[in-house]
Amino acid sequence: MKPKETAEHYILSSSPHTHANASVSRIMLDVIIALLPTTAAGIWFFGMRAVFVIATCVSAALVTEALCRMAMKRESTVGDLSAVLTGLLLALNLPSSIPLHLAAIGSVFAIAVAKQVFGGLGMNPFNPALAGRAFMLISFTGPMTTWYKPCADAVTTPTPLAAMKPLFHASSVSSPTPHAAEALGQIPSVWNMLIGNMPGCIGEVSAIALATGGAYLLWRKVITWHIPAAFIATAFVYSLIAGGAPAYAQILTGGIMIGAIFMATDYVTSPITATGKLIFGFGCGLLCMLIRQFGSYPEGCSFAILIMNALAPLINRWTQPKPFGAK
Amino acid sequence: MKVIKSQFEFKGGVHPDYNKELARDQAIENLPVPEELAISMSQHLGAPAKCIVKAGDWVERGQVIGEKAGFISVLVRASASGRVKAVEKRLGPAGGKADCVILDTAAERPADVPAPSAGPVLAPLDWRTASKEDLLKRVEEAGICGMGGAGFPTAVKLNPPPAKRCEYLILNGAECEPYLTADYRVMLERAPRIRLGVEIMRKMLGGPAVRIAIEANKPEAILAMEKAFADIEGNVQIVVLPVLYPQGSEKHQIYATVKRIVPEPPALPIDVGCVVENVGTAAAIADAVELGEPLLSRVTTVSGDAVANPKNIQAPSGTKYADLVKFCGGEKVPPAKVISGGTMMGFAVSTLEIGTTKTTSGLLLLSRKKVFQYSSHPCINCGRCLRACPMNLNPALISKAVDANDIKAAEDAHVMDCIECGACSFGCPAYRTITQSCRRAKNSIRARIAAEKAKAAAAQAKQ
Amino acid sequence: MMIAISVIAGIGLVAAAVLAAADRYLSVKEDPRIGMVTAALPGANCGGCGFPGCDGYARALVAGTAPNGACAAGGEACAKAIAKILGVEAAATEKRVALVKCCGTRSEAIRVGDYNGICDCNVAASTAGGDKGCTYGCLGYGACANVCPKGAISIRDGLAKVDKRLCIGCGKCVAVCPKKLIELVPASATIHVLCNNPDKGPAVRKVCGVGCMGCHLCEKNSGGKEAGHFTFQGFLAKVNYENPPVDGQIVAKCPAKCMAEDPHFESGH
Amino acid sequence: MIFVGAVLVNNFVLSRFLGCCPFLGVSKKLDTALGMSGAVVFVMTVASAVTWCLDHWLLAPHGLGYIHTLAFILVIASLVQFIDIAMKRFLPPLHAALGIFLPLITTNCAVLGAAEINCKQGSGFFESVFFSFSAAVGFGFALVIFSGIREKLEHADPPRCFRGIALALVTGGLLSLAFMGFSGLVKLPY
Repeated sequence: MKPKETAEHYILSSSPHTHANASVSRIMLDVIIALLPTTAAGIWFFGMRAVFVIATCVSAALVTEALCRMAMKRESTVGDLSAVLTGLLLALNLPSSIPLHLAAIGSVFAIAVAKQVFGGLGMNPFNPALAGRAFMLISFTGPMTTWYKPCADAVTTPTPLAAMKPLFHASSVSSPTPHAAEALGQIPSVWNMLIGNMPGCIGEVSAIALATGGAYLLWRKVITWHIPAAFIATAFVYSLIAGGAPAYAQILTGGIMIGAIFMATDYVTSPITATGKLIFGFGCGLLCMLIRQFGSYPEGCSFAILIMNALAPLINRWTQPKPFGAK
Repeated sequence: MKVIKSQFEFKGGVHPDYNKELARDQAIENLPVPEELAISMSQHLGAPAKCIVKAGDWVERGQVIGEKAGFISVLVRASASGRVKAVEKRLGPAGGKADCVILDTAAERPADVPAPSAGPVLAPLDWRTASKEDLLKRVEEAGICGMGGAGFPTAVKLNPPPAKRCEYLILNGAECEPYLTADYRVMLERAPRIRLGVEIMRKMLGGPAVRIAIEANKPEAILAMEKAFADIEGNVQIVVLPVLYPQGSEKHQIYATVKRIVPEPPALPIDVGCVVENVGTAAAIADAVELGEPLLSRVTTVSGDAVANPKNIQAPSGTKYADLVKFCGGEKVPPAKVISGGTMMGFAVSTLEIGTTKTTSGLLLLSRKKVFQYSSHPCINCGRCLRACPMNLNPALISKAVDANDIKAAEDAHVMDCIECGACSFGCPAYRTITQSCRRAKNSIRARIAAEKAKAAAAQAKQ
Repeated sequence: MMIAISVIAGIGLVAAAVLAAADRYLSVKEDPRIGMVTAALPGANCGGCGFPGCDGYARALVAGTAPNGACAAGGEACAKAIAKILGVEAAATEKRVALVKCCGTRSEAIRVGDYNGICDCNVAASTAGGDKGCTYGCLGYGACANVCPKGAISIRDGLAKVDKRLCIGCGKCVAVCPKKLIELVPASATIHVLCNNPDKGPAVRKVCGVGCMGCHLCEKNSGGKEAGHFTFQGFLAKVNYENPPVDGQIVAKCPAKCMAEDPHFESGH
Repeated sequence: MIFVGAVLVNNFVLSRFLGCCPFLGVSKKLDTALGMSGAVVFVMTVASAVTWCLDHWLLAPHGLGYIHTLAFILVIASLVQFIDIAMKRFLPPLHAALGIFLPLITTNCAVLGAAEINCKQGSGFFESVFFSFSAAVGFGFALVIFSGIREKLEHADPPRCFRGIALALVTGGLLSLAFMGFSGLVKLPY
């Protein structure tokens, strides 16, 4: 008794009926492309260990993502590349000496606890890769702070940051005490800091590679300048005022570059408004330097960003744009 | 008369694919009156006209078949002679139902009805000697409403309250919607009519300065208007706007031309001394006054990659979409989506049996490969919608609030300021239905306000 | 030891005396119903209602700014007690339940478009009138189910169905439906016309296999016009719920198959 | 220094895990969280002043230190009730803003915790009051941040088993993880 339907239906949807053809996976792909120089630099300086760490993190992230979605009986989101990106970012924030099973645990924590528990991409209040890293730093402090010298296997060394920390409290840099002079001697040359020939996490050493990636993201309009600029500028001005190691060394060592360009700009966990982004970047820079100067950890970048992640909803709320024409 | 470049770019906006080349160079063609017309009583913004004919009646071309039903309303005339087949409620493109007169134009003229004399429907007026009231009355009885898309009754707009003075008459020739070229063709082919319309409107508004706003991607239209307005007196300028969607939005055009900002609703452009009229409306006013020809037909662009020969067609109101498509040589490929209007703000329709109205600026037939699918993926907070929003809202927040059924949060985020231009959804990488969410929030807020009003009125009646 | 006990007791006494005095001399008179409602609430101060504690919720209830029934801990009994205090259910009338007047399931009623957008009837209806061929019929996007405070409505096979036992007749679904096809009917009525399309028979048939054609057979079979069990709007039969039909025979005899005996869907609660 | 230490480093909720009940209970909306924070700051400051006096003038001189927990509970509970009544009478607007949160604080362990810590440290009157005030501000700070996140999570779509309080606990854990970064920022005896 059913009436006959016409074979072809038109699609009914609300306007607009045209699209810029942007997509989430394309954005993620862009960030991964932007990370390629950094990854390459990391592999160049830390060798096959870096390759293993990256491979472990990425594959663990992918498997966890797939399993979580299956357990939740939801559509698989492996294709949107966000899990690959989380795995990659986590790997780049680990020392090359990290035991692989710890890297995998960090990756699983990042995806399962910091992301999928909240419902997946777009819902997580904290940057998954950073949450994974902070979790590892607190749980496995030893392996997380063992650094290998670049281009040399299994020679442990302190990072420039650890060396620079006491400088904050040295009386004067121009006429250094013997202790401070020794610390100053451990700061790599500017050239080595730029290309990344210094101890540190796989992805945080090469400032040139990171800046190249940042330029690509800006060109592709994936990120805006607000967060990286505010972050780096705040950290720079802070170290100028606080003294200690040269300000450029504070910027070029440790996680500030990768943090400002790749971690703090994570869409989901940073404010959406331009003003909010500036405040966010400022907060990140300030907290990062405070922890570097006074905290018990040598590096504060991850924690600074995580804390600002927590504040992002409030910043968003208090920086709502004013409508065109509103008083 | 000067041609100047707009110095004031509004914040936000997007650059969709314009696809205007499909129909840009097609001269306006007249469509022979089709055999059946479906003339809606709701062709404009405001209360639908009250239908005053019934099935079986014979109506003449130009005869009033729908009376004005309120202050914000417009009368409807028959766009051709014929016999009324039926008066029934039909769906319009926007989804609402309205009375529709189904006219059989092929019916034979009854023996007892003499053919009308071959004169104009209304007596021509000399606009130079006619009073302002006469001119307003003419605009009203010619059934003219804004032809840009919203369809606001023109007679109401041209008659601002005495306390408010009109300083600028802005002629909207931006046509920022993709695909559409109707206004462009009118500017090229009917520039003298537009000029006449402008002069009439100027008289009605007490001689304001005139700004003609055209987007920079229509150099020929700018030339044509420059030529037509070459010897006009007074403060008249052509303002060349940067190519940016939604440049045709009233508020943004006012900002781009005279740098005035219309406050939040319920403020209107007249509150900042501006009146914005579409170029097509200006031509229609010239026809109504000088020729005595009411608004019975309009230029509609039929375009899209599924149409055999895209065209700009002068078609009587009530022409069914199917007849327009037939006139363009039919479908090239089966369309996946049919849109009444442009791709940014038009309405998708489910059938070609709908009749055109005074506001149908375009009919687009898109093949599957031009159509994208919305999804319900979560927002990743990328902020593209925020940067694209010309009203400087936070569409991401509104859309998330509506998803969570939190209309109050959407209202706090100023959703009522949304102009539904679609810029937010256009760039959303998660393909979210942001514009639709805004619409949903606006509709529920309006419904709530109406319910509260009704409640208050009932309470008052009780007392 | 004795000192300790006496000190604690002393502190307790002093505190009690101060509080008693404060209560006596400083307390403010307020709506006595607040106290009654607070007493009716479980006092768990769980915050589940969205208010800071039971007292806050009670105040909001008395002020009329909060909906009754938001207390999950107290449940229905609590809601009833509060309603009694607030005098909401003063007028005792026959229980009315919502009825969705459409039976055009996906297999019976045609679709005219592929809707792609927000899953909500009001939004779908404003997109070219919705994707259902019958412009009077249930779109099945669940606007009613979403507003139902008791979860009594579910969408089955593209149609909204009401669980008669859960429905409290609040009428929220009636207000929200864009097609205005939900009606509150007496819970005791058993025979219903499940169609909302007043168009002529052939027009209805074009879009739906189970639409009312206005053939008046139901009226004839239930004792004719004089019996007054049905009224007609256009070509649509409507049950006169002041005087509902009782004979189940007429349902089977409806040629359009748009009638049903007790169509309320029963969920397996 | 006390202030920074109590607000960031040894945050009552996030590193001492005191006052978790209102932290989870009243953090659904930012407005209520702000109200609660205000109330806690007020009560904790006043309560620490009263308990300090009690401890120093009544309990300690009589060698009754071992019953101070009991005494504090009693005093704090009655104090809060008294403030509630008095405020309703004399400061109705403030009561409208804070009053509804006051009963919730009656048995808040954070208030008692602050008094206990002061007692154990043997710090002076002003130091005690200021420490309590800072600790309360830290509590409010955490509460406000947390409510901001939870408002955002209202729009999230977590798996069924994690909805509501479970997700709030996970979020609280992650927030606490982030606050670990402050450790060592200020070297305090507390």
